[in-house]
Amino acid sequence: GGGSDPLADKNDDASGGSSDTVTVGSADFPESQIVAELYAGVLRDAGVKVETKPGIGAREAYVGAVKDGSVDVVPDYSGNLLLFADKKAEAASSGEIMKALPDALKSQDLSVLDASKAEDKDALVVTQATADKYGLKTVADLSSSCGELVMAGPPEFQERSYGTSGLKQKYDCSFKSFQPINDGGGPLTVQALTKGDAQVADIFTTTPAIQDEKLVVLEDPKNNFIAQQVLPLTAPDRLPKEAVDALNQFSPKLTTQDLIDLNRKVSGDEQQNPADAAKQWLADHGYDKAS
Amino acid sequence: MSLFAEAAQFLTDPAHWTGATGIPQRLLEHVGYSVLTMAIALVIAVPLGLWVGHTGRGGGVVVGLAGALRSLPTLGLLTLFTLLMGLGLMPPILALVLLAIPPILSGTYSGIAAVSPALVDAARAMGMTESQTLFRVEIPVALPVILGGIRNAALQVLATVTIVAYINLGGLGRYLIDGLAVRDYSRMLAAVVLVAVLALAADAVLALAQRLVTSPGLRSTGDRP
Amino acid sequence: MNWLTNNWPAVLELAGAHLMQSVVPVVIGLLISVPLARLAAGNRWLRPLFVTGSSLLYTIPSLTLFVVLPLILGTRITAVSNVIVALTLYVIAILVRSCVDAFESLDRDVLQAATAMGYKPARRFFGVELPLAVPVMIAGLRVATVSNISMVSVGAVIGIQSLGTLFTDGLRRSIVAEIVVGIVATVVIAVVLDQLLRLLGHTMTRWQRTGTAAPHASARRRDDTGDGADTGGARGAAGALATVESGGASA
Amino acid sequence: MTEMAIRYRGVSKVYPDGTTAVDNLDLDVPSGSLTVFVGPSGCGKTTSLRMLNRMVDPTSGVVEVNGQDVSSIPAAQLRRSMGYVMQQSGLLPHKTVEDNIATVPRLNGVSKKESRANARELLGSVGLDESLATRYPAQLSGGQQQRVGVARALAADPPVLLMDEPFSAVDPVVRQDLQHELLDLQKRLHRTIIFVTHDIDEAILLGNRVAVFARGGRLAQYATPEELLRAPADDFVADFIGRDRGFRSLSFENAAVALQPVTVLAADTGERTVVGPGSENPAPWQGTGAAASSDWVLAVDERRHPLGWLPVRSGGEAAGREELRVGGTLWHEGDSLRTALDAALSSPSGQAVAVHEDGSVAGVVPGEDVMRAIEEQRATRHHGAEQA
Amino acid sequence: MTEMAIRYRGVSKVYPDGTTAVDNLDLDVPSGSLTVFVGPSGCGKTTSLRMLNRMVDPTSGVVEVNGQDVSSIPAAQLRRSMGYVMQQSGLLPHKTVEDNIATVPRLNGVSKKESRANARELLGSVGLDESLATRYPAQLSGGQQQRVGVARALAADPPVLLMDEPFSAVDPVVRQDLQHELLDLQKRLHRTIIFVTHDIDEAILLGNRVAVFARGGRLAQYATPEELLRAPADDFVADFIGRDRGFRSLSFENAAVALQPVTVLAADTGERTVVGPGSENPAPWQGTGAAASSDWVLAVDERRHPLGWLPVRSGGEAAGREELRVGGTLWHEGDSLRTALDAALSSPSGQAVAVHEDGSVAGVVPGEDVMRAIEEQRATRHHGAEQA
Ligand SMILES: Nc1ncnc2c1ncn2[C@@H]1O[C@H](COP(=O)(O)OP(=O)(O)OP(=O)(O)O)[C@@H](O)[C@H]1O
Ligand SMILES: Nc1ncnc2c1ncn2[C@@H]1O[C@H](COP(=O)(O)OP(=O)(O)OP(=O)(O)O)[C@@H](O)[C@H]1O
Ligand SMILES: [Mg+2]
Ligand SMILES: [Mg+2]
Repeated sequence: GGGSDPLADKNDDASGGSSDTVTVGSADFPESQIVAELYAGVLRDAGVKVETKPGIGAREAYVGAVKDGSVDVVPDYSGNLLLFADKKAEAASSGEIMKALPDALKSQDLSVLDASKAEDKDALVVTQATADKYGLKTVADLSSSCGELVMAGPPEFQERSYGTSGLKQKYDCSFKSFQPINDGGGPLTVQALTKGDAQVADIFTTTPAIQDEKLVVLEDPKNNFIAQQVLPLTAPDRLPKEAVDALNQFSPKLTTQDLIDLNRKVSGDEQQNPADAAKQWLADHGYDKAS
Repeated sequence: MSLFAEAAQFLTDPAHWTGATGIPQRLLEHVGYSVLTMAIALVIAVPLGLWVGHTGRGGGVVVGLAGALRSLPTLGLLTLFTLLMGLGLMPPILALVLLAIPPILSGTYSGIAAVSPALVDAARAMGMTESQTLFRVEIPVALPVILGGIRNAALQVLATVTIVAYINLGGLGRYLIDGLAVRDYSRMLAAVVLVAVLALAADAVLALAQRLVTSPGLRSTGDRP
Repeated sequence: MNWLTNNWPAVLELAGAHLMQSVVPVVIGLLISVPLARLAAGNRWLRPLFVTGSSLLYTIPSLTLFVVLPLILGTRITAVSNVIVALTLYVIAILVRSCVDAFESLDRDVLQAATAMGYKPARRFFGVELPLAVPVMIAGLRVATVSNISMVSVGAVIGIQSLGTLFTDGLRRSIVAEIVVGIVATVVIAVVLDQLLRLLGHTMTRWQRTGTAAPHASARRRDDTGDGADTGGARGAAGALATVESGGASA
Repeated sequence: MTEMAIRYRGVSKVYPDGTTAVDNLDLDVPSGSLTVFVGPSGCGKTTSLRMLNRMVDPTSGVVEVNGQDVSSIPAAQLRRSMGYVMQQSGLLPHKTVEDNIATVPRLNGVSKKESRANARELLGSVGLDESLATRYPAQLSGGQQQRVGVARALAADPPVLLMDEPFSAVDPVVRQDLQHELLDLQKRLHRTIIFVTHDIDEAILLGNRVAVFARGGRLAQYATPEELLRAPADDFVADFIGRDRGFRSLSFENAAVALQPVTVLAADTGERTVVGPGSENPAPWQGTGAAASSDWVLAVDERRHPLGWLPVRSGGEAAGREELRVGGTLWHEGDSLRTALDAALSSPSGQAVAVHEDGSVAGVVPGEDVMRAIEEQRATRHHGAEQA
Repeated sequence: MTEMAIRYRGVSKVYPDGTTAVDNLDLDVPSGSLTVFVGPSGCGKTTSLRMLNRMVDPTSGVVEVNGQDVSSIPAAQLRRSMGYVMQQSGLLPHKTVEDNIATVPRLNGVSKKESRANARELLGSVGLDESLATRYPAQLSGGQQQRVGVARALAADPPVLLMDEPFSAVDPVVRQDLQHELLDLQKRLHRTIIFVTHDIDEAILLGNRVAVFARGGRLAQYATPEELLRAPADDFVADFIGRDRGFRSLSFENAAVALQPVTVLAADTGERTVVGPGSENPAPWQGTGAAASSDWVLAVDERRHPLGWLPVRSGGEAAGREELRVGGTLWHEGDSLRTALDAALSSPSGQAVAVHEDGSVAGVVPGEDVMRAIEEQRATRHHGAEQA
C-alpha cells in the first residue's frame, strides 16, 4: 500500500470522493496527456473543478493512482486495460472487450465510462517499398517472407499474446530477428523502418508518421491486434454525476483521425504542448468554457 | 520472498542460458560495451590527467570539467545522441564514455598531483628528464589512486551499460527494460544479480591488478624493525 | 529555445521535483553516513564490512533499485519515496567511503592533543573531528550530490517525474530542444548545488588557507619514525582527497 | 599548589605487542620544579609522561599526583588539570589562536568572552603579539606555533605542565629563544613541569633535575644537571652526556675572580686609558704599571664597548687598525666560570674581557686567574666532600 | 677528478616574488674538499646549492663547475654528475632500497644486474646491512633512510656531492653516527662535497671550509672552522657561532703536553703501582716521588682501565671504594687540547687521565700543564702573526 508515501497522502486530501475537485491523470506518453487534457477541458466546460496530474507513468502506476484515490480519472485503452485486469482474457474485438471489461475491473474496484470511437492499437507497418517488393497488404501476406525480415517494436512485443507468439500462431510468421526499440512506436521505430534497419515495425495506429511517411499499415484479418478504444478509467462512484455525463457525451466525438492530428501537433514540428493542442480541439468542438 | 524464488528460477532455467537472447550472449554484449567504453575513456582521460597532473597547469579546469561531466545525465545524453545520430552503437557508447571520463580523469590528475613535491624534486635532481620523472616516479607512486579512479569508472560503466537497452541495444539491461515493460520483476531482479556478480568479478579482477602493479613499498609500513 | 518559452512552467515544476529528489537523499544520506563512517574508521571489522558493502551497493543499476526496492519495502513502485530511498542508498555508498577516508586522514597529533586537553569523546567528535573532516567530507558530498542529480533522471523511465521526464518525452516526441533543455537544466542544478557546497566548505575551512605562513615551519618536521608521511604516495589528507574525488556513482 | 608533587612507584608499561616501554620506574618529582626526562629515542620518555595524564595506563605500579593515584581520577578531569605541550604543537587547525588557547577553559565552562580575554593576555606572556590572536595555526611559523602551544597549556592555570619535546621541531635559533622564555616563565609561575627531550644540552639548560632514561625503559640516573655532568652514574650516562662535560659543568660555578685593569685604546680618538676595577673614571695611560706592560691593548668604540685586540709593537706603539683581532666572547660580572674560561680562551691576548651590563669594558681577567679559580673550586668541593 | 672545483662568480638569485635569496655571491670551492654552507633559516643556502645542479637558475652571475659554466651543460647530464642528498631522504617509495640506490646508474644505462650489485656494495660503505637491500623505504628507520640517501647519491660515483641538511631529520644520536660516517667516507673518497646545514656545530665538525650566510643571501664569512671560531668576521658571525668558541677552537690544536706518572690502585687486588710515560712495566709504589705526593689515587680494573679517583686520607691511606668518584673524560694521545682541557676539568683530581689506545692508563696531565700548553700555542700563534 502507499500509506507510507507522504506525497500520496497529501494528494488524498486534495481530491477523491470527499472533495468536489476532480483530478485527471495521464500516462507518461504524449497521447495520453492529450486525451487527459481533453477530459479536463470537457469537465471544466461542464462546470466541474479540475486538477490535472499528467505523466504519472506506466499503466501500473496510474491504475494504482486511481485505486488509491490520488487520481480520479485517467484515459486508457480498452484492450490493454482488459489484459492488465485479466491476463487470461481472450476477447479481441471491440465489442467483446467492452463486454468483458466491467467485470474484469470490478474485482479491482475500478470502472470505465463509455468508450470513444478513437482507437490507437498496435499494427504492423511496412514502407511502401517493402509492401511492393513482397506484395504485402495484410499480415497474412507476410507468412512467406517473414523469415527474411527484421521486425522492430517495443520490447514487450516479444512477450505479449498479440506479439511474437500471436503472429506465429495466427499467421505462422516468425521474423528473422526482433529489434526492440523503447520509444513506444515513436520516431526511432519509424526511423528504423525508413532507414531499413527493420522492414516491419509495430507502430501505433495514431502515429502521424504513418501518414507523413506514407507507410503501409497491414490489415489484421485474424484480429491478432485487439481493439484499443480510448476510454476513461475511474473508480465506481468516484466521479460526480455531471462529470460522468460530460465524459460520456464527449467520448463519441473523438475520432482516430483526431488523435493522429493531435499527435502530429504535439510530437511533430509544431511541438505544441498537449494542453495547447487539446485547447484548440475543444474550441473547435464547441467546448467554450473549457479553460 | 517469491520474487527472489522466481528470480532464482529465471537464472537457473537452462532455456535462458542459450541463444541470441540467452544470458551468456547478454553477458558478452554487456562486457563488450563496457570494454569499448572504458577503452575510449581511458585513451582520452588518462593522458589528459597525466599531463595536467604533471605540469600542474589547468588543474582547476580539470576539476571543473570532471564535475560538469559528472553532472551530465546519462539518460539525457543517450536520448539526445540517439535523436541526433539515430540508432546504433555510437550514441550510447558516447554517453557512457562521458560517464566514465570524470572518475578516470580526476583519479589520474589528483593521483599525480598528490605525489609529494619533494619526491618529484628528488627525481629531477637525480637527473631524470621530465618524461622519466613522470613515468618512473609520478605514475608508479600515483598508480594506486589512478587505478582506484579506473575501478570506479569501470563499476559505474558496468552498472550503467544497462540503460543502453533503453534504446535498442543488448546487454543485461535488456532483462531490465524488457522486464519493466511487462512488469516481470523477477527478471529484473535476476538482471540485478547478474550485473552485481559481473561488477564484483570485474572489481575483483581490477583490485587484483591494482595489487599486482602497486609496489609493496607504497603499501606496507608495518614490518619495519 | 522556442520550446522552452512555451513550456517553461512545466520545466520549472519538473526542476523543482528534480531538486527535491536530489537534495533529500543527500541530506538523509549524510546524516546516516557520518555516524556509520565514524564507527567504521579504523575499525578492523566494520571498515571492510561497510566499505565492501557500499561498493556492492554501487554496482546495482539505479533503474533496478527503483523497481525492486518497493517490492522489498512494500511501497508503491511509482512513489517518489522509492526514488528517494534508492538514491539515499547511493549517497550512502559514496559518502560512507569518503567519510571513512575523511576520518582516517585526520592528524593524529591533533586528536591526541584534544584528548590530552580533556575532551570527552562526544565533544571531541563534534568539536574537533567533525570540523576537521569537513574538507574531505565536502569533496565526497560534492561528488555524491552531482552524481545524484544526474541519476534522478533515470526515475523518468519508470514514470517518476523529474527533469528526466523531458528526456523520455522528448525522445517520444522527437523534440531535441526538450532533451537539451533537460540536460542543461540538470547541469545548472548540479553546478549551482556544487558551488553552494564548495562555498559552504570554503566558509567551514577558512582555517586551512594559510595567509602569512612561514614556509619553513612545516618543512622542518623531525620525521625519524619513517612512517612515510612525507615520502610521497597517496596518504594523508591529500591522498584521501584524491581518492574521494575520483569517486562517482552509477546511473 | 605547593603540594603538586608527582610520584612514580614501581611503574612499568608493556605494550600489547610486547615492547617494554617503561621498566619498574620509581621517581619523585618535587612540586614546583622543572624536571627533564631525557634519553635516546624509544626509551620510554613519552610513555612515562603520558601515564601522568592517563593517556597511557601503566601495566603495573602506581602513578601519583599530589598523593592521589591518578587512576582514581576521571581521565578528562585529570587531563584538564594538566597542561600538555607536544612536539608538533597539536594546535586545533580549525580554531583561531585565541580559541586554541581558550580550549580548556571553555571545556571547564568559562565564558567565551572571558576565556578569550585571558587568552590574549597569555599571548603576551609567551612573547607573542596580540595581533596574532585571530590567526589560524597554519598562518604561524613553527616557533610561533610552539609558543601558542605553551600558552594553551597554561590557559587553565594548571599546576602541572607536561611538555613532550616541545621545541625539537623548530630551528636552533628559535629553540634558544623558546628555552629562555620557558625558564623565565618558570621563574615567574613555579609550576611543576615535566619536560621531555632527547637533547642532553637542553636537559641540562632547563632542568632543576634530570632523569636520564636508558633503552628498555630503565631509569639510569636522576640527579641535578651539575651532578650529572660531574658524576655520571654509569658509562651509558657518561656516553649520553657526551664530551665536554668537564667544561660544561663549569656552568654551575660562579666565577670568583678579581678583575684586573686593562689598557684600552679609543678607536676614534686614538687615546689610551687604563680601565679597571674601582676606577670609575679611567686613569690616563702612564706607559707604566701592570696594565701598561701587556703586549696587547684593547680597542674600544666611543661607548667603550670592546672592538678587539691590537698587538703592541716593541716600541710600545700599538699596531694599526688593520691588525685588529676581533675579540673573543665576553664575560659579564656574575657569569659562570665556563663563560670566564671561554672568554679567556677565545681572547687573542689570553685575557678574558669583562664588561659591565651596558656592554662597556670593566676590566680583564687573565687566563691563569680563571684556572686558579677553577682549581680552587675543585679543591673546596673535594675537600668538603672528604670531610662530610 | 681533481679538477672538480666549483666557483660562484657574482651570483644572485631573486625569486619571482621579489625575494632576494642570494646576493652577489663569490665563492671558490676547491676540489676534493668538504665545504659547508651554514646560516639561519631562509638565508639562501638551499638556493645556492641548487644553482649548482641547475635546479635553480641564477638571476645573474655565473656558476662554474670545473671551469665550465653550468648553464652550458644539459641539466639532466649535469645532475647525474652530482649526487644530491636531501633532508627528507627523497627516496622513491615504490622502489626497493637497492633499486633506489641504482637509480642514477640505471638512468646512465648500466645494466640492472650490475647496478644492483654495486648498490649492495654501497650499502656496506654507508654502514647498512646488505639484508636491507630488498626492503622498501617505508620499512626503514629515519637514520637508515638517510644512509640510503647517501648511498644513492654515491652510486654513480659522482665527483660532486650536494647534501642539503641531510641529517637534520634524525635524532641526535643517529646524527652523530651519520656525521662520523660522512667524515670517514670523505677520507676514503675525496669528493667535492657541499654540505648545507643550519647547525654551526655540524658545520665546524664536518667542514674543511665553512661559508656562513647571513639573512638576505649575503656571504658573511668563508673560512676554515678554526679561523671562524678564532676570528669571526663580524658580530653576526660571532653571534651565530654562539658561545664557547674559545673552548671549541681548541679542537684544532694538538695538545703538546707531557704525560706525568700517576699512582694507580688495582681495584681487585688493592695493589698500588705508579704508571707513567716510558714505564712499560709499572713501577711499584714507593710512597715517595711526585706521583706519590698527590691527594688522589686512580682506581683501575684488571685491564688497567680507569675506574675513578679515590681521595688519599691524611695517613696516606686511600679511601674505600664507596668513595670512588667516577672519572672524567679521557684523553688519548694525539687528541686535541680541547679534550685534554676537558679531561682535566672533569677530573676530581684536576689531572687529565691519559689512556693508551687500548683504554689502559698511560699517565696524567695536570690541569696547569694543559693551561700552559694553551698559553704557549696562543703566544706562538700571535707571535707568528706579528712577524708575518
Ligand atoms: N602504542 C604503542 N604500541 C606499541 N609500542 C609502543 C607504543 N608506543 C610506544 N611504543 C614503543 O615503546 C617504546 C617507548 O616509546 P616512547 O614513545 O615512550 O619513547 P620515547 O622515549 O618517547 O621516544 P622518542 O624520543 O622517539 O619520542 C618504543 O620502543 C616504542 O616503539
Ligand atoms: N621558489 C621560491 N619562490 C620564492 N621564494 C623562495 C623560493 N624558494 C625559496 N625562497 C625564498 O628565498 C629565501 C632563501 O631560501 P632558501 O630555501 O635558499 O633558504 P635556506 O637557507 O635553505 O633556508 P632553510 O635553512 O630554511 O632551508 C627564503 O626567503 C625563501 O623564502
Ligand atoms: Mg617521545
Ligand atoms: Mg634549505
